[in-house]
Amino acid sequence: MTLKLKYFGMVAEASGKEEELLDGAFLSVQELEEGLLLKYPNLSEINFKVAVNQNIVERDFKLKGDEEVALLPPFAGG
Amino acid sequence: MTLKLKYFGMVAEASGKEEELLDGAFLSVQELEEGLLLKYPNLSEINFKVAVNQNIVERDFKLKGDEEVALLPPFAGG
Amino acid sequence: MDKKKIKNSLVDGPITPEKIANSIAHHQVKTNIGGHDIFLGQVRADEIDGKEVKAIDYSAYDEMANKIFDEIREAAFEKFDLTCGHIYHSKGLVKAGELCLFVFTSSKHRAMAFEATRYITEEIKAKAPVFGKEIFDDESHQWKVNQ
Amino acid sequence: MDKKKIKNSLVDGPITPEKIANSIAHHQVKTNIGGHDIFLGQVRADEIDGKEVKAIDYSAYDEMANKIFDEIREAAFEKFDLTCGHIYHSKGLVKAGELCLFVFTSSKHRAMAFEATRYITEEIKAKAPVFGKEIFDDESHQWKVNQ
Repeated sequence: MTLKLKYFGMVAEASGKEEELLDGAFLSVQELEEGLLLKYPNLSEINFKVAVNQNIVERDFKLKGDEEVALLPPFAGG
Repeated sequence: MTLKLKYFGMVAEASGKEEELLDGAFLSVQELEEGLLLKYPNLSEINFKVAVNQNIVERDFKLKGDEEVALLPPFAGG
Repeated sequence: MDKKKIKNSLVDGPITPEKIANSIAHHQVKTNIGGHDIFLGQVRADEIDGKEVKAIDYSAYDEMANKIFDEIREAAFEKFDLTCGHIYHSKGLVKAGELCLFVFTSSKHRAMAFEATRYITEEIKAKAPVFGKEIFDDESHQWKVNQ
Repeated sequence: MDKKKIKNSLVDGPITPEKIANSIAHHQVKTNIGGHDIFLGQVRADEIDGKEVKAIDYSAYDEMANKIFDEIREAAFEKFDLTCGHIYHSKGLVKAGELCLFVFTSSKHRAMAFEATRYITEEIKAKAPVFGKEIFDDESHQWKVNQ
């Protein structure tokens, strides 16, 4: 199972990329986040929301493992 | 002393003119109105306001006799 | 007597989309503006007793209308933190679907522009000596009255 | 899964006054409309720590942003009695003084358009995944955060 990760704005700046594919057994958004914080320590300074398949979810949201997961920093539209 | 009278919209339609000069000793807007109602009976069907020198006034407003007096039917701007 | 020059806010015939675009474009040099709110009044083809309004022929007590528009604009600047505020109202024939009123305010922050444009529009409807003859498709007419 | 085609509300670069004029002109055939309210967001040349913002480079999570714009528009149609409702937001570079957001609603009566445009604008600021990199005159940058 492979997650498709998408990074935007200051999150993309912190990760150095706009998207990547990630293999691994992440059972929840919380677990995924912990994995990403190890990989990209700068993420800890950013107040981001997580969208799974384009819907914003809480940290306890269960992942099946094939979703599109986006890390969304504060919005600036308008 | 001569009043300059201005009529608009349905008032102009009732009087058949857009303006006229009127001589006469009208001490108040009330008196002027009574005079005009005799002259133009159709005016009695119209709910109009009176402006003296471009300011809306009450019926007891005192006239000197040389003002510009406008009869303003309901507004329809916008 | 107040002798200051009062701006003419009355426009002959309908207000065109091009006029609105030009007015917007002129504000692009004002880089302290964060939001604009624009209200446009459009003539409706209302059906009344089986007849359809095809146009409104607007008339106004010009000098007083311009004085009232000026007072409304001044009051809006006192009430709200505005960068710019403009009012244009048609005189003469405006067909159904065409625009008869253009209110345009600009501010650093959006809330002020939203409130000012609405305030100005309501004030115009209540206070400006502008009159409208609704002309039906059979050439008969009735006089429009703001609610 | 909802497979309906979602409208693309994202525009490359600034929103031009001509686009706004065209959009207004297209509504002149809808003769049941009595009032339009338009909100325009304009990029401000804010001064921050002695440096001036010269542009905002907007990015977005396109598919989700368009889905959110669509949901906001649908919600506005449910809440308010609207004839039309449109949203356009810039992507890419928008210079100070240029327009980045265009919200346009139309209704038979003005109150609905005023309320809908304001509602849509506030919802976009709160919910649309759009990001803005404020670029200063010395080419440094910071990320804009809506309040």
